[in-house]
Amino acid sequence: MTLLQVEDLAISFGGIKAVDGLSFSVSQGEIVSVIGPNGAGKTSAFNCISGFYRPNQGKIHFDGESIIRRKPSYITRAGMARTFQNVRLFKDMDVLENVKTGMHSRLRQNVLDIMLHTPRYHRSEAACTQDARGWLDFVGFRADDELLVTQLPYGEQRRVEIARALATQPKLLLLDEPGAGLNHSEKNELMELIRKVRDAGIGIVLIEHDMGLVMQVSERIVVLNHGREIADGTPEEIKNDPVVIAAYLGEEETV
Amino acid sequence: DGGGSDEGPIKLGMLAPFSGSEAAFGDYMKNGAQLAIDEINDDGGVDGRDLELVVEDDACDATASVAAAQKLVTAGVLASVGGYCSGATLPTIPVFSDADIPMVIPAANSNAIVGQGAFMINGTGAQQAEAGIKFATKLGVTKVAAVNDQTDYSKDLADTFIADAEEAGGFEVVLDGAVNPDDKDFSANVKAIIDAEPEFVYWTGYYQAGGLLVRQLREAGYEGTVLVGDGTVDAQFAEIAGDGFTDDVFGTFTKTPDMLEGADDWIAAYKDVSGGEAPGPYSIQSYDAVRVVAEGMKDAGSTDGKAVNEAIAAIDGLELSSGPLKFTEDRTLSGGGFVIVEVGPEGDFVLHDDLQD
Amino acid sequence: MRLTLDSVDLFYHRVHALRELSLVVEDGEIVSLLGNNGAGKTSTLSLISGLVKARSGEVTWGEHDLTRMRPWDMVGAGLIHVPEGRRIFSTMSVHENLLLGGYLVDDAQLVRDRTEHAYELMPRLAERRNQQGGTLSGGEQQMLAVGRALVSGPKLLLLDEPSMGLAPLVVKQVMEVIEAINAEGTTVLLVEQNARAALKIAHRAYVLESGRVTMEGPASELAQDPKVIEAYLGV
Amino acid sequence: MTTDSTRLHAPAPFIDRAPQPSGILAPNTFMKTLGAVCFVTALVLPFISATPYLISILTSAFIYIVLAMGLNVVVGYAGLLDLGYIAFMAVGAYTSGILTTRFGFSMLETIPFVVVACIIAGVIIGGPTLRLRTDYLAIVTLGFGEIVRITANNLTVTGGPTGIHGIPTWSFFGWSFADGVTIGGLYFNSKILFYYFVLVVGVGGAVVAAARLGKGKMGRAWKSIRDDEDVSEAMGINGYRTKLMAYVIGAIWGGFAGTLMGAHLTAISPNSFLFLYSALVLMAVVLGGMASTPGVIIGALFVSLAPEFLREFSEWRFLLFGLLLVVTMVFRPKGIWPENAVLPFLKKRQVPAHEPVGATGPVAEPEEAS
Amino acid sequence: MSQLIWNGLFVGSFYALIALGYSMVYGIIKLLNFAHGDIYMLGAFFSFVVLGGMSGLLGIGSIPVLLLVMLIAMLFTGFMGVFIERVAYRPLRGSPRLSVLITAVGVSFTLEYAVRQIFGPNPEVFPIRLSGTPITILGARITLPQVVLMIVAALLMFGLQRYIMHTREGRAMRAIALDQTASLLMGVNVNKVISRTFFIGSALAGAAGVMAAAYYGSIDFLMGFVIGLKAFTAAVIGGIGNIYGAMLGGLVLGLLESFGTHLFGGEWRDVFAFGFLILFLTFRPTGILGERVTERV
Ligand SMILES: Nc1ncnc2c1ncn2[C@@H]1O[C@H](COP(=O)(O)OP(=O)(O)OP(=O)(O)O)[C@@H](O)[C@H]1O
Ligand SMILES: Nc1ncnc2c1ncn2[C@@H]1O[C@H](COP(=O)(O)OP(=O)(O)OP(=O)(O)O)[C@@H](O)[C@H]1O
Ligand SMILES: CC(C)C[C@H](N)C(=O)O
Ligand SMILES: [Mg+2]
Ligand SMILES: [Mg+2]
Repeated sequence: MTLLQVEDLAISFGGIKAVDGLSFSVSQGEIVSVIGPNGAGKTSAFNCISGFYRPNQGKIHFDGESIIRRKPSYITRAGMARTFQNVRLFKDMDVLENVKTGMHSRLRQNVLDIMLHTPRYHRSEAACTQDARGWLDFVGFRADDELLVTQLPYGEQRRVEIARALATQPKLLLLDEPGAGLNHSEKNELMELIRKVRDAGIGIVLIEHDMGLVMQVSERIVVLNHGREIADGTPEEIKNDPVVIAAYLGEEETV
Repeated sequence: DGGGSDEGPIKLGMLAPFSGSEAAFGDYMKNGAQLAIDEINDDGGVDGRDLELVVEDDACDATASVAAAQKLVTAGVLASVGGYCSGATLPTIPVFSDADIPMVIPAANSNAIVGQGAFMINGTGAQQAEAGIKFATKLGVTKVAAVNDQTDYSKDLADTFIADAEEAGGFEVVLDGAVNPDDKDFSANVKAIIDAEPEFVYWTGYYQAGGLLVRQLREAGYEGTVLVGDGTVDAQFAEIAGDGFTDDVFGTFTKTPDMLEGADDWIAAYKDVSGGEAPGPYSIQSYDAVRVVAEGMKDAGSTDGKAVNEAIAAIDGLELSSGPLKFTEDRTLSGGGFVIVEVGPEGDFVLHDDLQD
Repeated sequence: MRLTLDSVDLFYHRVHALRELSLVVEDGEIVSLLGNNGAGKTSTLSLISGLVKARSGEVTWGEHDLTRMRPWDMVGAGLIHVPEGRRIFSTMSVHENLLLGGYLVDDAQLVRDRTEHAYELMPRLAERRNQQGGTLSGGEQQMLAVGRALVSGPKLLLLDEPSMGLAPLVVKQVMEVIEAINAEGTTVLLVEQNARAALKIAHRAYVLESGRVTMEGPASELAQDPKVIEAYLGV
Repeated sequence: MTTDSTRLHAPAPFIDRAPQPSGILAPNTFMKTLGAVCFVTALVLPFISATPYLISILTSAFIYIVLAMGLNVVVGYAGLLDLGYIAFMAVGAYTSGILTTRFGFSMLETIPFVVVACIIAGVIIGGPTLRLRTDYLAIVTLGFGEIVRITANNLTVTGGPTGIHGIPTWSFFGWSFADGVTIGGLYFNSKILFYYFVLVVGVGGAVVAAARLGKGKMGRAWKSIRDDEDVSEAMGINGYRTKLMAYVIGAIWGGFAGTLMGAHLTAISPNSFLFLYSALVLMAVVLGGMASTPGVIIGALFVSLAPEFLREFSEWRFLLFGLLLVVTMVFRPKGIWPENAVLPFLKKRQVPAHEPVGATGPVAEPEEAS
Repeated sequence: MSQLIWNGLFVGSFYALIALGYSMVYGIIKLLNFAHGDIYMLGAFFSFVVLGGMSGLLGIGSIPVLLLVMLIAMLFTGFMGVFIERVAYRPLRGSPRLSVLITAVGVSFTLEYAVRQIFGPNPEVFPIRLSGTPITILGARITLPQVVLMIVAALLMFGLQRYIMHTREGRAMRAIALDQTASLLMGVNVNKVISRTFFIGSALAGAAGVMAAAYYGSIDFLMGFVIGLKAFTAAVIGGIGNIYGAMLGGLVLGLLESFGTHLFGGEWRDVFAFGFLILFLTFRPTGILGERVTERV
């Protein structure tokens, strides 16, 4: 069934139309990639969908509910999680706490529980730690989870960011260039990870410039240019679409 | 634990501001008190025991003053001769009274202190306001502006002045103004004053702002009389206001030796103690406070707090700068002793009118 | 001028990030640095440009002792580091960002020419000339970071993952730009995850693992090495 | 929210982790023990030396700890720069001061009013302004602090510039501290009783509660906002509500400290709530170490006791205080005891060096969200 | 009415002058330099000492002497600013911002009480007084010194704005404000540029101190505290870090105070001014000219 339905989305900054009439949809258990040249409006579209930008026009339905003009925190609670193009972790927290933050809205503890350390508090903290570790293991994080995130190399930071997004227990996951800064074998692991999440019944939208990854993992690909959709289809169709090749892929770079 | 011993010197405690915005007054008070102590000790002390001054900084701040008062109690003082800022002095009253330590307050004079068991040898706001009203009535002015600096002492004085003026009649209070004492530019206040068209302005704040205010008033064309309260009666006032800006400026003040015969000797003695600095506001009152306490202890024949308190309350006729001492029921001065002073040729305030007629 | 790192050790508190690392970049070369996450590639570049200090070992560039030289003097001498994560001046315009690249260039005309040159190489930047750097898209920012470095007129260019976030077409363009400036005489030390692209233009390459050099050689040879293929290139 | 779609559920961890260290030298146990030792020392102190001076400055210092712990929630945890924090103390002090001296309430009875007044004050100032960022927030809070002080200075209920005096000490159901008490032949006067009261209820309660707030769900939410507000939103955290929460909790702590201060000093006046004091409390937090409980306690003790200990130097003391402050900050830029400080002699977890294996684990069986 | 406006503008230009330096320093290292007001105080006291030493020169006319003294005082406070940055702030680079702020409070205490130890707590009377005969323009009494002071403030503002926005060094300053490491990589000598900024900002404060001393005639060790707070407020209303904003903020604050006193009386003045500010900032959260920083995610 359809999880995300975007219709005629548009946003502009000053004179620039960053997104200009974009429509697409994502179903449960589906991996949809969004590709396009730099500045095509991919991240801006993500920002509109996840509530960080206020679109000028368009409809966004998530899981049957219109989420346009909702705050990001609401949208996250409704079941949409995202990562950021430039890794943005909480720098003063250790790895474990970063992931736990993702579980915020699912934890049942109120201020009194916390101040009085009620059994409910202990229970929920223990479960929270357990789950956070589960996510870290799941994404392939193998360093010490009590390190501050700033002490991690870039690739590990990316993993933590994904774990943190997963910890919000999303129905739909938006990944903004998760493969950037990873080498070939790391990308393979990433691919495996994405598939596993998908297999759990989660919808995934993926922005990515690495065509190897995109072509192998996506069920469907949406291609943007100048904020508009120029193609939508299976990897096979996209690979051979002359418009896409001209605007984005370049002649011999098809993998 | 607390409590003085019967041996060794008799310790007198003094709280005064040495830091913060009122820091200037601490030294004036300390030196005044020290002078009295030196004189008394030279005369053989009190019942053969020397007096010793213990000074603590209260920074004009309630928290600091309570701590400082407790420190004095711990140090075993047998009387307190300090208290400059009413706000900082008020919370120290229970501290001293719990320890049965008599308090003679040389400066702080807000009405809130009245009736709490401490002796006040500075005239109270009510007494000073009365002098101001008398003077204004005498000049025959009809429109008066009262301006305060929003501190407890100043506002208290201005409010009393305004309230009492209503009954005393004679003139109308056309403005109840307030300035921010930390400012340097009072043009907005000056404009408000001039707009109200008074013939007489009563400034109840301190000299630092007072000097600037009076100058700016004059520069803006105000030509009427200015009367200032005792917080502004200080030689520095004329300096800050500048030459030619202090004509027709008067002050309400308790009589001090420098206005009386023989002032020079006292000032010289003071300078010996202070290392050359001239006495300032409340030097003489602090000097007197020590003398009052010493007198009380002599009369009581002991240093026991209760006895000394009673003895001080019973003092009659000890010659202070403000005149012969006699306390009221409330332990305030029976004769406020306020007179009108004016800026003399040297820039310091000299007697103008003792309001005796 | 030849850049040499001789047996350097770098620590972040207790993390031993570089271990007796030695490498050489000859004048006029493009040398590529490959390695996993955390291998120490960024650390190597930061060490060269003086952002972090080695505990032991020597870093020299021609007659310059880089361990003792201050960062601005290095820039003055033509050593430019394009850092990981772009580090665009976010509220300054694209144009001002480029001008800052020419901070130490006293000849205003030269700065103007080089800026124009950067615009020619990356026309997208010209379109965005007055936009705040921080609002550019990821790829646009990457171009700006490279463009900014070019304005300073580098003799030795340290590039940390310049292709990150770039569209395939643009990656190609950037690699061409690198080759072009190399042809004009700039030495390049290139850290890349896109090993395929990097090995294509590099003369020589080093592979770093856990802070150590584990392989080195001409780029074309490494590109044939089965281990490199498996880890960094894919089949 | 519709519920017919799958939510992801957490997989179980499958990697063995190095065990947390145990024993007295384990960081957590050690800190708790240290705290308990300090507390007990403070408890028995009056049996060793009970000069009025010592009792008085320690009581003030403890009240400062309560204040600083409250501000720490706002500044340390949530990262909101508050330059008018002392206003909340004023609200508390005046509320209980007015109710006790004019309406004959006992201190205990004023507490609910103080809490309500502080919540209202927190919401009034926080409500419209919390979307401002750092320095704009700073100026607004500074302004708020001044507004409260000036208003107190100008109203008659608050006693104008003279303020309120004669505030009674604490009493419980007819029995007052002022009566003193004799236990086992030892007489405890009202000041000593008040010292214990502040120590146990004030410091004990306020420190433990505030420290715990820093650790659970709220603490993480605050710290995430401090680090990166946008991303924090993306974690489902409502930034505005969370910040307001910090404000209100800070306000309550401040108000409680104000009530204690009123009873301790017996008199309050607007002069006790100058901007300078907001700066001093902030100093306590930053100097000690933002978001670090032991740090904030040390900072509060430093700020309240240093001027007292420097009394010996009389007129030089503020000069020395200033210099000491600069020197301390220069040598301990993150505070005397920073948030993530690790004492060198404590046991550390032995983490085996890892090779990035990189295989991803199995995801939990998908469950239907309920 | 016109008198009210004039008074407000004049007081405001003093605030503005100090706010300029405040804003510059903030602009580069994001430090609310609480000691900035004390630098102003130092300027006043330093010129007081110099004038005491040069009393013989007073014969040559007070305006030229004053200008000379002002220049010397600007050099002095400029170097003081550099010195303070060097010993107290530089070691804290890269530490939490609030740490530096608290250090600044420490510096402020130190300066205030050092001056108190040297000169005593009483105000000193400044040997030169600027007082001109007022002329009335549009119903407002205006004096020549007032006009001169305002022109000086305006010129400084335009000069600074040009310097910061349109020169290489100015650009470097703004770059440092955004990212010190990246600035280093551009070849900016971060230390030097920061020192220079402190020099300029402190020299400005020193100049303001001398002007205030000569205009009002009395100086004291705490004179910088309140004006420092006012300048901070002005800088923020204007949009902190923005030079025109600082100027505008100063003027607006001056006007607010002038009208506040007129409408509600001196005791409610600051309540009015701050109340207005709070209201204003809730509608324009980045001040009058502060740019809206759109942080991308
Ligand atoms: N806040 C903003 N203000 C001004 N312009 C913006 C803003 N956000 C995005 N833009 C512009 O909108 C366009 C689309 O940007 P966006 O980040 O969506 O691109 P993208 O497709 O994600 O590109 P990339 O692959 O390089 O990340 C860009 O040209 C960018 O400069
Ligand atoms: N500031 C720091 N504090 C502590 N450890 C650090 C710090 N920066 C890097 N490290 C550690 O140093 C090692 C090398 O990191 P470096 O960033 O150089 O790796 P890299 O090869 O650039 O990786 P990536 O491809 O992910 O960018 C890593 O183990 C990392 O955890
Ligand atoms: C004039 C002064 C003696 C008044 C004193 N500051 C007080 O508060 O009472
Ligand atoms: Mg993008
Ligand atoms: Mg790296």
